[in-house]
Amino acid sequence: MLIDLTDQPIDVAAVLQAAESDEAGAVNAFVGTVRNRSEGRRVVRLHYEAYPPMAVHQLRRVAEMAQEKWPVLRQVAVVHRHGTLEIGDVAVVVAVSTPHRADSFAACQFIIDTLKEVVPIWKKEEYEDGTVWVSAHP
Amino acid sequence: MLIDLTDQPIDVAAVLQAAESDEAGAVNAFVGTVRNRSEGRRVVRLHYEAYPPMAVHQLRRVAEMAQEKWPVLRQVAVVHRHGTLEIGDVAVVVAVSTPHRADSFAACQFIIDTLKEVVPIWKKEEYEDGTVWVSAHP
Amino acid sequence: MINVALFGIAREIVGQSSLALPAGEGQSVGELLATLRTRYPELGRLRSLAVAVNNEYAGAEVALHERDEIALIPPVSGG
Amino acid sequence: MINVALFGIAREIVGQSSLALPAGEGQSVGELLATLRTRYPELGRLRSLAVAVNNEYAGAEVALHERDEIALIPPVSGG
Repeated sequence: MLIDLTDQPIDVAAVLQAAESDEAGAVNAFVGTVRNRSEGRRVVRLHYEAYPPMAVHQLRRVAEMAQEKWPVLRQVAVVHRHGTLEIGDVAVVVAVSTPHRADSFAACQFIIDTLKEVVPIWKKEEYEDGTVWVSAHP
Repeated sequence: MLIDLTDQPIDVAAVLQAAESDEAGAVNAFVGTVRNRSEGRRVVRLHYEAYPPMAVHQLRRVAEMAQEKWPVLRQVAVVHRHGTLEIGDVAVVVAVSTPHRADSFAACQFIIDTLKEVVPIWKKEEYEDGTVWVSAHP
Repeated sequence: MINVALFGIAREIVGQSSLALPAGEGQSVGELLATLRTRYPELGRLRSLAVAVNNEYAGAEVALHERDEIALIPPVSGG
Repeated sequence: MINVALFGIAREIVGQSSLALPAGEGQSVGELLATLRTRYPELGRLRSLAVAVNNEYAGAEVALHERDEIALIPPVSGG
């Protein structure tokens, strides 16, 4: 299992490689990148703030929950970046391997969906005319 | 759109990069690798035979079908290898980008599922004591 | 004459990578399949057997012409 | 005293990255949240507000101790 929170650019290929296994023919990977638009507004850049010890702990818990739900899971790799990110930068990579492909899609989607609900990382979008903490208000 | 059939090792990172887009925050990628077991038998290596012009044409059609089903799809990249592959080698990479993540999972899964049904590529598994054309017989 | 390209297990069953047939033996896709199944009974034991004409899957009623690129497609197993 | 670490919009609302509170103002997670919402009404307008104790989310009834690592968790938005 590879779990990491980093303020450096993420090496996507290395994360995928960490998820590969000779016993598992299917690797599914989700890569979250910084979009140039959000709900119709032009985004200039993003700032990710993290609560590092809890973020790493919760990333690991999410990976462990996936392993419980999919005992066939062979490898799990999750790396999240924090700090200031420019358009096109990679913010998060989740990669999993399973013997058969349907499980790899389901487990990867579970991990990114759950990560977004529980991992203490906060995204502030910067526009040309201001900033907003994403999803902070109803 | 990147569509390729190659007898050389696939550069997974390059395929993912081809799928990235400043307009799309979500990239989903499926990587199929050669497993060391298949239905309980130890696999030594795999041989993929392709009908190249039709395989490339059908790969392109599958990608176009995905673009029709998911008009939000920004980029599609599909690369399949043929020839002799060893355990752990990458046989296929599918990568797509969409503005929101659920679409990226669904579109990528549609492409690999449909590819496996229609693209004229044949896999022969080599065991220590023989070979079998996969799925040839009922 | 029509030329039929063979791949995978179909190539192994026939023992060669293409077949040249007098046009009369395969005027349509359905007739071609019937001819080949009669001549090579093992083809009939496959999970499926399709014919591609000019890179597209072709239904049984499709007529075959000498210039067409024709291929026999046993069950695919890519990915 | 208990120390509460603050992040994201909660840090901006309070105007500092941690708060030290007399233990009496937050003997439980629920009491801590009530105290903070009273003192900083803008916290009450957030979509959610949770408390983490030693890296785990904690329910309202959990008791707080001086040595605990306590953090206020506004709506997360990673990924």
